[in-house]
Amino acid sequence: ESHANDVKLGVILGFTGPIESLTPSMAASAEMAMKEVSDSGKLLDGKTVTPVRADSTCVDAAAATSAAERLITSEGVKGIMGADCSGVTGAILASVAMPNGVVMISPSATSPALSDVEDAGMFFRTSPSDARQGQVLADLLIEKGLNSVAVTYTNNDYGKGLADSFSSAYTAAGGTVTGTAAHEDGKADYSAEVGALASAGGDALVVAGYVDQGGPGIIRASLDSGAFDTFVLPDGMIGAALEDTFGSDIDGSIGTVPGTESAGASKILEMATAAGFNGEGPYVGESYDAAALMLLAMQAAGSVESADYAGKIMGVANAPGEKIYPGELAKALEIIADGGEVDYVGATAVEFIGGGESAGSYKEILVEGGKLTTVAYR
Amino acid sequence: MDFLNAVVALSNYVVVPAMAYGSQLALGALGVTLIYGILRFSNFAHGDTMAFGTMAVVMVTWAFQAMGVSIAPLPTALLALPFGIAICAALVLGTDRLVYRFYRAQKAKPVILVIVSMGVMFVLNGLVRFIIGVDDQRFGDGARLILSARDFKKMTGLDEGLVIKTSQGLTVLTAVIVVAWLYWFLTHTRSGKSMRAYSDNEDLALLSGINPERVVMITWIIVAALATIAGTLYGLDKSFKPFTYFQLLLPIFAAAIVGGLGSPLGAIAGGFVIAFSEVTVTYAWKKVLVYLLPEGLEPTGLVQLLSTDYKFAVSFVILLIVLLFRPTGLFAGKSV
Amino acid sequence: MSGSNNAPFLIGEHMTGGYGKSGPDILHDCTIAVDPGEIAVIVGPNGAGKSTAMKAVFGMLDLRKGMVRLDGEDITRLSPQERVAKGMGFVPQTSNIFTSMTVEENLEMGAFIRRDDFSDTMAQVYDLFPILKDKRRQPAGELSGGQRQQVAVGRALMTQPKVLMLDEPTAGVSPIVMDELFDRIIEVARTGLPVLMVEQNARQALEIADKAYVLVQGANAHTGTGKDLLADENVRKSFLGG
Amino acid sequence: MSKYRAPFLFGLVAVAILGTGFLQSWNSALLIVNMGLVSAVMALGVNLQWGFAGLFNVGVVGFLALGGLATVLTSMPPVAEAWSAGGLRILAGLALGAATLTLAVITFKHMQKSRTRTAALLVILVGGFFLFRFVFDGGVAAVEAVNPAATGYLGGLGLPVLLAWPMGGVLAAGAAWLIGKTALGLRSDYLAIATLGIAEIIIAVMKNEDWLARGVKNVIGLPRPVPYEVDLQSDPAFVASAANLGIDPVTASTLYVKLGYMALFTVVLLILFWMAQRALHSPWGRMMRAIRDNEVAANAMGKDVTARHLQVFILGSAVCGIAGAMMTTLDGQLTPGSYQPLRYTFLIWVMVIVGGSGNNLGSILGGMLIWFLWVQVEPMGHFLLGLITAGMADGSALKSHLLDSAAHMRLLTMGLILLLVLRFSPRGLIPEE
Amino acid sequence: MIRVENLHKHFGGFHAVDGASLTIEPGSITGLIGPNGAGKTTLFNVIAGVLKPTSGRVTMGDLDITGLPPHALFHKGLLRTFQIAHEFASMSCRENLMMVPGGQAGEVLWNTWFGRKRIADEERALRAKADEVLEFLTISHLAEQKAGQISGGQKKLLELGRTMMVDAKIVFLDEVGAGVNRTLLNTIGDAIIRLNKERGYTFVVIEHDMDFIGRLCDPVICMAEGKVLAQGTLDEIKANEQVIEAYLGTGLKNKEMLA
Ligand SMILES: Nc1ncnc2c1ncn2[C@@H]1O[C@H](COP(=O)(O)OP(=O)(O)OP(=O)(O)O)[C@@H](O)[C@H]1O
Ligand SMILES: Nc1ncnc2c1ncn2[C@@H]1O[C@H](COP(=O)(O)OP(=O)(O)OP(=O)(O)O)[C@@H](O)[C@H]1O
Ligand SMILES: CC(C)C[C@H](N)C(=O)O
Ligand SMILES: [Mg+2]
Ligand SMILES: [Mg+2]
Repeated sequence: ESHANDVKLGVILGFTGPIESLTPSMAASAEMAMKEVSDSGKLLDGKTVTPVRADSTCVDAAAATSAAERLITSEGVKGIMGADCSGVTGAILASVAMPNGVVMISPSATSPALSDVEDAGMFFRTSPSDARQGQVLADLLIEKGLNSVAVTYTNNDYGKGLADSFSSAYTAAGGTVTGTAAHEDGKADYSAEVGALASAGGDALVVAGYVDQGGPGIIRASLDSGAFDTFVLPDGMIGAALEDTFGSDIDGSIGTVPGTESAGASKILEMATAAGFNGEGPYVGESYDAAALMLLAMQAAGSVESADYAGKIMGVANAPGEKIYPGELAKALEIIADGGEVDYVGATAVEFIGGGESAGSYKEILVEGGKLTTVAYR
Repeated sequence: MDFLNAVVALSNYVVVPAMAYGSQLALGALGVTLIYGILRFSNFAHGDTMAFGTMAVVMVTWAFQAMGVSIAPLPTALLALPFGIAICAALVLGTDRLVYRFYRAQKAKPVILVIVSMGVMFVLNGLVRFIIGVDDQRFGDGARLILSARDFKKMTGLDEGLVIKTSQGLTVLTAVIVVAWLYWFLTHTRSGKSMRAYSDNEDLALLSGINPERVVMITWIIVAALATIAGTLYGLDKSFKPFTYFQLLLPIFAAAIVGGLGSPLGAIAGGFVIAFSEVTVTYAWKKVLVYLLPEGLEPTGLVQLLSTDYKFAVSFVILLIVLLFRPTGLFAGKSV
Repeated sequence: MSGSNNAPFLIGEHMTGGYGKSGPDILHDCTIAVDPGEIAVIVGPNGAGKSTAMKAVFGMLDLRKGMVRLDGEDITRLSPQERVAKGMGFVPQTSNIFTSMTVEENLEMGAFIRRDDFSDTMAQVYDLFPILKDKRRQPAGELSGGQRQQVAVGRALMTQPKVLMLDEPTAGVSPIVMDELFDRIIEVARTGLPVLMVEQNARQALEIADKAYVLVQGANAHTGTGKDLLADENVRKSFLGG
Repeated sequence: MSKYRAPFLFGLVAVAILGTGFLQSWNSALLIVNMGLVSAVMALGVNLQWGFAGLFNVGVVGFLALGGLATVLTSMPPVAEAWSAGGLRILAGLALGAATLTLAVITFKHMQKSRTRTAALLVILVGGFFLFRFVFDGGVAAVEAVNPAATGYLGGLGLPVLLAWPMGGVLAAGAAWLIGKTALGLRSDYLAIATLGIAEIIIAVMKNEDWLARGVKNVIGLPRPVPYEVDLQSDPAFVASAANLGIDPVTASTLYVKLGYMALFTVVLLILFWMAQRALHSPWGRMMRAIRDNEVAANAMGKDVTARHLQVFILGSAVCGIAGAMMTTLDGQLTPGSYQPLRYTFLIWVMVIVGGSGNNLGSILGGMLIWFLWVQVEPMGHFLLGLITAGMADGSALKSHLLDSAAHMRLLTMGLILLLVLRFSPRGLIPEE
Repeated sequence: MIRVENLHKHFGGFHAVDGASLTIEPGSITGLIGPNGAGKTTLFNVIAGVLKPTSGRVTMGDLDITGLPPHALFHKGLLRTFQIAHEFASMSCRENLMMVPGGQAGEVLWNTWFGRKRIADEERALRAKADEVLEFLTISHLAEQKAGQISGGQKKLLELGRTMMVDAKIVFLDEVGAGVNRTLLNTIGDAIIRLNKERGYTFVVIEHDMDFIGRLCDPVICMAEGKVLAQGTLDEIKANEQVIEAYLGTGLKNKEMLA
């Protein structure tokens, strides 16, 4: 039948709910990879790839699993690019993906707990565990001579996990965490948190939150009351929205975001701009990579079935082989078809370690003249 | 000097923000309380009505800004406010026509209306996001600060700064004016009294020659105005984001209830109770104590009664305690 | 009868109807009327349909048959509030006050459609029911049963209606107040205002009635002057308590 | 109301679910049924409180969360290290806290109202608070330091997970008793906001007390009452019988597991329904309705309104607790961050009201139907938008804007459906007789 | 039977009951009259436990019942009706009656699941009893009607009917007559007398209809401004100047206008 030549991939992200403003670009990015492969006509016997979106809501495990269930069992998707938030990702993995033996590559679920979750070899993520980011961030601060900071984190597994790993790495490196306060996303007012943090004091404020959520609220309130004027911004906080909102008010703030020097990063930006969406948002590159990896693995396995290609993902992601950047998927497909090997670098310099997660290189970001500028890589 | 510093620090981190937040809640609670008082149901769509009204204001503001109209140092949004109110009023009146009127005629129980308002909430929710999207929108312009930390320090020579934002000043001022007006309107004007009469006993209001549809219409228009004003001021102070307006619903209801449902004065009192309890109970006293205590005795910890994780919980505990002693709120509200 | 020019001032004619869209008929071809200067009293057993008939005349019930005319004009289709505007005043039997509003506000609401100065009417009401004056700043819901009843009647008087309809105005009021009330009703009626009322205090009521109806099961059972019915042994025994 | 109405409506839901089975997949259909059954249990609980007794409980999510907590506390293996690190200290701390409160209450009751009493209370409470924090905080720090990425909590009792269901009920009932004792004197909307607040407090505790159930770090991989699909797939006997039926082993295993859950849930639902039904159509139910109609009069007629309210509040909450435990078992994980009032409290209320409050069948119908819609409005929204935009020129700004916003059609569609249903049967689909 | 000693009930600064003392003899039918707002209903409410007294004591026999909640008093045999009818609006009239008797086995949850037989028997008896009462009140045809949808007078009858569902010791009737047809009221009066004679119920009756009071009550207590103004037989009371001035009045002034 006509569908025989079509592969469906699920795109499960929180299109509604607390990260609804991040997800459109992430989805667009993943779909861009799929389109690239379809257009190339080189996947297996010229198969086309169709994305099927579903809403993870980011927080509602039940709705997310239902959506995933529908995608797998009724739409017949061959793999899932998603989910986004660690909580729903774990849920979908345990109750849908694993039982049905479908591969899931999350672009953004970064909770350390997912590192050693039982996954029957079906779960991967193109983002590094926050255990790593905490370390990187701590080192960076000590290097910069910021020896005491206050920490606020978004009260979920991501924020808490990151804050924990950062705090222990930072204290171990000789820094002092003056105070820690969680903030709930989407709340109406953060005066209480800022008041407590201001009282704690410190050279800077670490904001382990989301750029489209409570994070800016905290920064705004800190600036307004004069509590802090330097901020430390992990991945969730890096986004164009930050420039729009604060401009040079937060000059001198520093941050980290998964990323590499590689040409990949700028490449995806270009492609995104051409396609008309924001390529700078968090996890946009990771989303592209997640989709691309799945498709390349299919090519390598010569099959679109998860059971067959799951084992190939590590292979295409890591060396040896020819380095593949965004926009070069056609080339990669060809190499694989010809029996060659590829080392997918992609937008985020994917390198899988241990349980199928990204090793993690980070860009060091500095806010200068109201712009987020990359000053180094680590 | 140290004492003054302590006072300033406390004002800056507790009093000023709590005043502003309290007024924001109060303005929202006024709308909720009015609907409860007159139309006798808890309107879950109020948060999204606020979002809708604010959205209208944002768009008109943009138009003004594009045309170069401004009233600096005040934010242009104030100029756009009347238009936003008109658009919002049109929306709520339309909703009433299409949705609520039917249940009024049926004399449906309040809980049905509550659920219906949830339906309206979902629809508005979608509508707002369809039109303006889900992202943060900034639309404030004009002078941002009435008093900046630097100026304050220069003026007083203190180490601690005190910041007062234009939006905060505006909010507090507006809240006071609006509640005074509303109180006067309800207790002293014919329309106001007819609204209270209608809310008390619909049939008898009819027998007194009160036109119920008119009462309902006036109520909705006032509610639209309140919602738009509250939403706009909140948006000016923080930012406009549809999701947050939904989240605002909970503290707004808490404020309305602590104050006593149906009572405008209560709404104000409730707003401040909630805001102050959120901010004070979890406040870390370290900074203040460092100023107050002699050297050597300064605390090492944060001196915090409870961590901010529990700020919302704390405000609810206070709410509970208030209700236990005054079962219908501070200002003796009604219960349906 | 209909259309003739000596037709009564207010008449509910051949009224048939019940509650809701599909409820059973409560009224069966029931007619009640009242003329200027007249007091018309409706009596009958509990559940006979007296209140229903009043409500029907006031438009709070959809009639399935029959019509209501005021001063020759067909008002069957008017809403209650339009009837108020036409000068009809009504005190229902139950929930007849605004409990959360003060006594004075209750009275003001009675004068809602009036645009003139109503302070002297209010003074008259306070004269009639002195207790209300003491309690005028108190929410009416905190009053005693009889006091509430006085507020209810006071509210209707404030309207200065062209026709006054009272559903058991004296239920629960003390003898002294009841006498005052009846006095007042007589006075009012003698100024030319038609008064239509339901009473269970039937003997006193019939004594002052110019016209009286006995309703039984939603239909007119007896009609006559108050004196006639009082004299009717049968009526007395079955409906007036002997 | 015709007596065919209920069967007809249930038929309609059945058709919708069968339709899902045929058009989408049986797995989807069964998943909907399973969560629908759990939702029905929740709705039954709320109906018990609201429909029977007029108690406006908007703290449903708190009781569901407690049920979820019970699942962890019952079924997860205990973390021995954590216990030895500070388990006893935490327990001691909690005991101290409880003792402080008890002492305070006793003092309050047994001393005359006076300055001394106030002073004594203050001393007890403040002193107790600091003592409690000292003992407790130390224990917590020790426990949470134990391998925080994987455990960092005390773990559970390691009992079979099915026991967690009644445990969830008990835990919720206990909380309900405490809450009821303090808050049940409140009227309607005041009770509502009180319960709402208490639910927030319960969730806040679950989110922030990591020693209890890992807080926002979630507990995943909860034991299951049914076999794991992967095990079934590698069980030759199962694969063989699947082959006999002509189904591939993966599908067979997923269906098998879901059917297992369905059977368990159905049994629970039927038992609870039977109990609720019997209770409703009995003098007890009559008494409750009387109380709902007019508390003052019921009280004067010898009914102890407070006690009955407490009773039904506890029962309804327990049912919600059971449902919460069932749901967590089905999810296989506890994620405190996901307990949002919109999703759990208000959606359940929608179920009860749309189904027809005061009617148990209505609650079940509402639970199944609204859950079905909640899941299916998403594709419906896409479909609707597809229709709307079909006529527009490709690439038009409006069209792409609309298509981008497709996800928001979900809430919008849900709202529209809700409004339509309530428009055509304003007292719910199966109104109270 | 009931002794009220120096009872006060204040609302803010207003003394609704202001030091009332009275005794209700067992087996009597005591009438309680007084102008509107005299504090009669408030007194009832305090005795019946709906309101807490500001000060003072209420005893029933040897028992101090001050401040006991209404449901406890019900089980001690003290019943009351409400001046403003308090029906259970969404329940049928029959159910309104059947719910009254206390200690029904069917009110225990356990029995609703595992004691169906007992409940069924009990219900049959209750139903028969309720139908008997409805019959007596001439509202049998309303048995299935929702109590919210009956006429004002019928609601008053239902109020009274509830007190007839159990064996009470003492019944407080707050203006059962207001709004009730006089012919029917006579029948009710007869019933009260019969219950009093045959079953020994004690009654306290608030009523503004002097005929009714006269037919039933001895003694009669007149309250005014929260205090007991006078006590005695109706004739004594009627002759009391103060009572006439405060309560009874001297009849219609406008009689002449009737002509
Ligand atoms: N909740 C309240 N708050 C303030 N005043 C009250 C309240 N309840 C009653 N009162 C006042 O107490 C007085 C006594 O009222 P009560 O109802 O006892 O009178 P009553 O003797 O029963 O009169 P009636 O014959 O009219 O029924 C009244 O003046 C009334 O206004
Ligand atoms: N809201 C209602 N819905 C349905 N039926 C009603 C409603 N109100 C009254 N009825 C029925 O209509 C009939 C007439 O009631 P109505 O109130 O007119 O009686 P009434 O003559 O005023 O009696 P009473 O003297 O007791 O006030 C009664 O049988 C009653 O059951
Ligand atoms: C989309 C993201 C910011 C999600 C986040 N990293 C998480 O694990 O929850
Ligand atoms: Mg009547
Ligand atoms: Mg009274």
